[in-house]
Amino acid sequence: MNGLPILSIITFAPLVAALVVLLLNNERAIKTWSVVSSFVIFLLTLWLWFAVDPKALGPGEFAFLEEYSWIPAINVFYRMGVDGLSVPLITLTGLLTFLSIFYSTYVINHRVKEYFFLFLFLEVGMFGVFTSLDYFLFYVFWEIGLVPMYFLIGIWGGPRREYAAIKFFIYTLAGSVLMLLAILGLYFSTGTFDLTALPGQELFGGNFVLKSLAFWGIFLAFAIKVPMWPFHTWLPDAHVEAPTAGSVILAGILLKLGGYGFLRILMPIFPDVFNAYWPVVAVLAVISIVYGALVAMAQWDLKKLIAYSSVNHMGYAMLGIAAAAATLNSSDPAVLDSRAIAVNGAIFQFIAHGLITGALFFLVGVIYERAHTRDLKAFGGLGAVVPKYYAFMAAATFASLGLPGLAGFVSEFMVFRGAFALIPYIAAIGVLGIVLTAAMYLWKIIQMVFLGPLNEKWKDLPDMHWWEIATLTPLVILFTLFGVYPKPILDYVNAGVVALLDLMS
Amino acid sequence: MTLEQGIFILASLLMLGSALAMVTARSMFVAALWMIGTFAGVAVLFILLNAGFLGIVQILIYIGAIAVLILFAIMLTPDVMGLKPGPRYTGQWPLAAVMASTLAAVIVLLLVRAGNDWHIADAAPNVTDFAVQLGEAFMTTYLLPFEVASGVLLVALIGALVIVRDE
Amino acid sequence: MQQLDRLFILIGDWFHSLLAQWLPEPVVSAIGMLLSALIIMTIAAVTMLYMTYLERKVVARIQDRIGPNRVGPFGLLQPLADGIKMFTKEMIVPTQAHKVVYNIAPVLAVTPAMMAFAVIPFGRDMVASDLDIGLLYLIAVSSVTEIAIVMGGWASRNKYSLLGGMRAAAQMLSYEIPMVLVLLSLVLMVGSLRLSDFVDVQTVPFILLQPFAFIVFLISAAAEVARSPFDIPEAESELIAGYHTEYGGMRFALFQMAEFVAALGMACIMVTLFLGGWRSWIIPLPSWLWFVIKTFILINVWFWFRGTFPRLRIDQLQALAWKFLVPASLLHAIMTAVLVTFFPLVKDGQLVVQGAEWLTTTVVYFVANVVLLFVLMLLYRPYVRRTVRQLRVATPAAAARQQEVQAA
Amino acid sequence: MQINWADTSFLLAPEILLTVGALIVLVLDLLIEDDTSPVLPGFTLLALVSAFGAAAAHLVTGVDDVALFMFAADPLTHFFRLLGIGTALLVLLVSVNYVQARSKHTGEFYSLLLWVTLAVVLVAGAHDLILLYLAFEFLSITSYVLVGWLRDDARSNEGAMKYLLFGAISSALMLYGMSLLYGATGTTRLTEIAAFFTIPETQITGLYSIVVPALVFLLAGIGFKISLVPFHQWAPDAYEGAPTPVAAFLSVGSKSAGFAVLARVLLEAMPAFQEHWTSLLVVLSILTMTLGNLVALRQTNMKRLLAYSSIAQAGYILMGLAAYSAGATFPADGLSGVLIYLVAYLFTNVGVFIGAVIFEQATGSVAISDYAGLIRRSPWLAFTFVVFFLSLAGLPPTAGFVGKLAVFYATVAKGLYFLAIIGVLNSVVSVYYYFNVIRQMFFMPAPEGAERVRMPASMGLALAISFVGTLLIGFYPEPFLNLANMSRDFISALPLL
Amino acid sequence: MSSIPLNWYLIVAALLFCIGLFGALSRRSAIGILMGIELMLNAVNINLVAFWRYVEVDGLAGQMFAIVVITVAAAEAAVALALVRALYRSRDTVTVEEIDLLKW
Repeated sequence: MNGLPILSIITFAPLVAALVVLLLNNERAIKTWSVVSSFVIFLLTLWLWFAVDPKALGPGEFAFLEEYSWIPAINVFYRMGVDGLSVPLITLTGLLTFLSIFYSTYVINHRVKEYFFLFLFLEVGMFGVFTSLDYFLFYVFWEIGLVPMYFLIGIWGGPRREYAAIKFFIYTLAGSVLMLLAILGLYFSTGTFDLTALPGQELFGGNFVLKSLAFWGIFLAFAIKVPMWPFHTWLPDAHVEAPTAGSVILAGILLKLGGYGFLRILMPIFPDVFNAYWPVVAVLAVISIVYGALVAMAQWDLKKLIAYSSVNHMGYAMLGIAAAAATLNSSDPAVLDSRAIAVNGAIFQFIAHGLITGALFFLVGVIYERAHTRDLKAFGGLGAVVPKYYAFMAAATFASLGLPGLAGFVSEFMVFRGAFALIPYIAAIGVLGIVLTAAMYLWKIIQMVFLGPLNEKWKDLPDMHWWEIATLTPLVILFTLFGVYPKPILDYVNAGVVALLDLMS
Repeated sequence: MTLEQGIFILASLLMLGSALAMVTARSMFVAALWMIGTFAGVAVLFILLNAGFLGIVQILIYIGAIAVLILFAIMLTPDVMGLKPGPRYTGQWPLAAVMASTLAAVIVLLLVRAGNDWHIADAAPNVTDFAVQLGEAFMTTYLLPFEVASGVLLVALIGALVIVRDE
Repeated sequence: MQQLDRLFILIGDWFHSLLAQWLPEPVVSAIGMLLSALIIMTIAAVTMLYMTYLERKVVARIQDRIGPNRVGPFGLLQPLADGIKMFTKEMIVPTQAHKVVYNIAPVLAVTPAMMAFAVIPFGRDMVASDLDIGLLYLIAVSSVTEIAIVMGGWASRNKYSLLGGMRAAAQMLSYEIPMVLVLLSLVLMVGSLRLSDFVDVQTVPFILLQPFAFIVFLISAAAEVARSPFDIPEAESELIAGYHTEYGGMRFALFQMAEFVAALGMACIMVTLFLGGWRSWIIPLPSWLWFVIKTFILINVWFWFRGTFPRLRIDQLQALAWKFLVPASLLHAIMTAVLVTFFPLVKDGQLVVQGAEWLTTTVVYFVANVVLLFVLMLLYRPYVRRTVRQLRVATPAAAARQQEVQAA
Repeated sequence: MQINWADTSFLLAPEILLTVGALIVLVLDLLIEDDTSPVLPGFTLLALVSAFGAAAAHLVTGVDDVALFMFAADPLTHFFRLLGIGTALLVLLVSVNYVQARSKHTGEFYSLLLWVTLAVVLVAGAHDLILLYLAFEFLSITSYVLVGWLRDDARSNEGAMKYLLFGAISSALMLYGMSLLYGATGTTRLTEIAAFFTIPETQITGLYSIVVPALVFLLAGIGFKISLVPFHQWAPDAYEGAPTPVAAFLSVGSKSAGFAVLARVLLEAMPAFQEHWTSLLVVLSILTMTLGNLVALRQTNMKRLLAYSSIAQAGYILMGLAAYSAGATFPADGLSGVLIYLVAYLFTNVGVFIGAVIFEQATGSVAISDYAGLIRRSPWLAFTFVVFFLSLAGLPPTAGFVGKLAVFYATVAKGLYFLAIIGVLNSVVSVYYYFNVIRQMFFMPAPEGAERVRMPASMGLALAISFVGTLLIGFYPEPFLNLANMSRDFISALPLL
Repeated sequence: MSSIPLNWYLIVAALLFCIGLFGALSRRSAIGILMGIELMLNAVNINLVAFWRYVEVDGLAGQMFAIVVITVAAAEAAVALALVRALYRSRDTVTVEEIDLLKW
């Protein structure tokens, strides 16, 4: 609580930028300003990455803690802080938002002012969720993020955008209101919203039924957001209809909010309940993996395919978390190790998936801008026409299917490494998913789009523009880099995970 | 059976009979006349209850004002002569009948069950010079209701005027 | 003198003791009540009959005619002849009429008119039932008549009757309000609703203390009983005969009777409220006789109205009530409230004004009334002028004349 | 009985100011020929502001609680004074242009607005069944007149007629309940009624079977005022027919009055029957919000939509009362949740109605489809609409969220989990139709040649006030929570004056 | 004490109330509904006065309540009939089933 309130600055800088957007009237000025400001914000988050030393933080300790009384009447605090779990996600948010805005400046020419306002506003909600340490504040940011996304899908989305927008909104809200009840229950039993104080508290006087109710309420909110089967049905619609940058953010960050919630809230606050129900979570995660993969395989719409693959990918992360939850009572060092690896894998998966799927959605956007279709059957033989695009797409696809040397592999490997040790049978089924994804990507994307006979219609398709390359290059570099040398990230994350797991035992 | 009881029974029969006739009458005008009969019966009950003042007020306001007003309203509507009265009831009248009779049964049952549990006072109320007592009460304990009642009447007056006045 | 004053009471007591020899007390008092009711009603009916005679005579005098003079000496048996005619006429019921309502209406019209007499003190201690809320009772009872009239008008199934009935009811409703408001000022002075208390207090009759109230009440009362110039509900020239167009014979007679009895009752009320009731003035006659004299004076005032004033139009009539009488009587009530605060007549049920104090009190009240009248006249001057101007323009001849003036 | 007139007039200052104001406006209306003269609304504003000031002063000075002539000048009353007068202020600001354009009787309208405010205040403070009934009917009758104000508009007539018929029937039911309650206890004073039921149960066993139906009857009457299902049928018709500012007042002002009565009757007079009325309220609450929300989904008329929405809102607010528990700490007691919700609801719902008035004034339409492309035609109006709808749906960081939070919290604290879950799910359903309007405004193109929506200054001011209020409560609810905390105390034993 | 038990009054009032309720719920004409409501109010008044006479000993609450009810009934009737008149002028009907511009 000393020095600059750096987290508040990061969180609300996009808001300031957004308000400035409202004041500007020139479209060019708006675009320039948005790019510049989001880049500055990204730099800030990057600085945060280096400024925080997660290893120095003990269990339950946070860096850059800020704490102000907000609503004393109900003991609500404006409390922010970061640790090894949240900083990577914050930086990822900064990066993806910047890239999305950069990309959007070239493709969005309709209702520009509103678009950039909403995009920057959306960033506030995402930062807020990752930085807040008060459940009330967390919830406020959680909900704030919904509204700009609703408009982004609804105004700049595809043909069924209105349906997709409201579906996204209603699904997410339905989950979060139940979480609200659970939050209120927590507050009633403990008298605090403090996420740093709640872990380890005796909830509901030990009443397991009530604890379970609260657990499932919160679980639902996060499971919908992640999304886990069977709460995923909003996702294909939202992803498909959202504008490219929206899909990127949706897949890259918003899904992580749910995963982050599992780690930051469900695990520490409800260790015993989570432990009791871990099979349910694990089974759902596995179903998500397999189901996501299978359904993705059946898609002919490129974007939908990637959307379903997100279900599959997030399933891995959830599997890691479920595996960790399964063994919360254990004190066997080997188990503890595997557990840490599983959770590390899950978080690494968040980051990897954010980068990879972000890239994939950008790539879908690239082709859609040109061909105005995403129908796989309509393409073919494009490899020769658009070689640069082919290269990028191939890289992203391989990363996504978990090719060793790319980020996806690292995370999946770690998750399964952890999970096999902890919950072998369920994990075994999960591995099926990996096989399926490989098949689907190779067969579907690469073969149907780039190989095979050329569809004459596309023979004059222009290759990628420089701004598209500029958008994608950082992502490709990063997921390659992290695939080859994940240590800096893993060290960082691991510190946070160890602290988290220590907190529970 | 005492004289009092006799009067009570007669008045009640008059009242309830008129009420039934009112809700079943075809012509609205005739219904309004039956309503006046009911009002008169109620006035008799008031007088039986030592509330002579209210009995008179009942006649003055209900018969002299409200009933006349209703008669007027009927005469300003299409079926003024009562020659071609359409259907009396809406389609849902059987439902209304069932509801009302059920409610009646329930209330009567409960009243019978309550039986003598009412905290009945032993003495009859002190009723000497009632008008004066009421007047004083209106100026002291009941001052606020009295003032509010005047507000109600004023508002009703303004409202009725605004709504019906031809311009 | 004492004996004479209490004549009827003595008769009553004698009769009571006579019956008490054979019958138990409750029955005797019941018979006594019934009998006094019967007597009052009979007297009222007979008086009403002769009121018609008197009216015709008085109006005839005003119009420089003789009036009824064939049946009996000075035509004194004329009402009797009329009565016999009425009772023997064929009872016609219009085929379209709602029979039951049509038949009940006249009866219902007479009843309340008769009921009013129950609380009027005709002489010292001569009151059938001295209710503590007598005044309220009077107002309540008189308001029932409207319903009978509306019933008669409606049941006849004749549009003139219907209009007549509605007009009558509207008129009565409208004029009830200033009437009650004026009574309010009197009640403020007396502090009671008991009619005998009114008489007790009037050492000086209220007509002197509250002349303005008397005027308003006189006008309202005339309208209330549909006396000319307020007899539009049954105006022959407008509505044939209003709500009793379709009535004949006995039923018509009942309606007529209701009207005259109501007028008589109203006169009695005014005597009680404004003219000191049965109190003697100067000449020490028996109290009941004084009452009768005062009543007939008032009745003649009405006959005099009838003979001299033209009939009002219905909208003028309503305008008079709502735009002048109601505000005026309201102001009057407020004024009285103020006066009563400083010059009370009654305190805690006791008369507090004695002897010479009456002079000052009377003067103060009288002057206040006159002032109020002047204030009202001032206030209404623009309105009256505007109305008069409109009336002038309204007639075609006047409009034409105005055009000529403008052209010139 | 000795009355201290100085104290009395101080304690009743807001009421007296409103009454005097209403009378003066009536007289001024006679003197001023010009219907569009600013004197009348100006004076009305003055009366409201001074009454508001007086009420606020009471809150600050913290006058002693006393019951004056059956009127309780306690913190709860102060709260509803502020609420009622505040609503009237906002409604007045939007009424001026609206009424001048539609009716000749502007003076009477302002006067009636003051009367109806007075009625709300009286209802909230009434501490005796007699005054309660009278004030309640005062409010009703004034509302009937206001709804039917557009005398040449058949819809207005019709709305008022239906309102009146429903209202009269349900108030007769309520009255019957009151008479039974009076008969059972021999008194009409709320606290004395409560005291009566503290005598040993054996002496009054038979009366229990009378009082419970009486309770049901009472709920019918009060439920009508706050448009609880199944006493809600009047609301959509009355709202649609009424002049829109009046609909705003009905949905907030008279609804809060209804809640004040409900709180007083249930908590002050019938605490002994809490288990009975709690279960009744739970059922009513579930029915109300569910039906309100479901029917709202199908509406195409803005005013009807808002009517059903406010029916649903009443269901949420009722949850707070259902969750009432006397000894609980703030805000788990339920009543304070109701109060917070009502403040939030005041700004939000009046705000959204103000938006509708502005739109109607500019375009003459109340169809939702005509809101298409509002973002092009008036970005600020569209933006405020979004905030209001978010608040109605209960999303942070708006007033509605704080209100819902408080109410749901009490429900959870009381252990009514089922009710709480139904409540939150309903608020999700409500998002659908609220966002349907937003969809029209933002996603649909504006019709060809549509002009910008013009906003008269007074309406803009009202809109701004409710907008700021909605966000202020959302961001900084502390003072409002404290206000609610303070106001939930009411008198248990009143000294008679 | 009176020779009439309190319950007699209450039962008569209850019956009157329910008859009124039936009228109010079933009549087609708005005026008919109003008349039903008047009956209900009268029934309540019987209750109030009976309770005043039998239960409340030293006070006037019951009578006061009844007077208030009568006052309110009068005001309500005035407004109602004004509305009936306005409605008849604009729609040529006073039948609730035909008052259907607004969906019920």
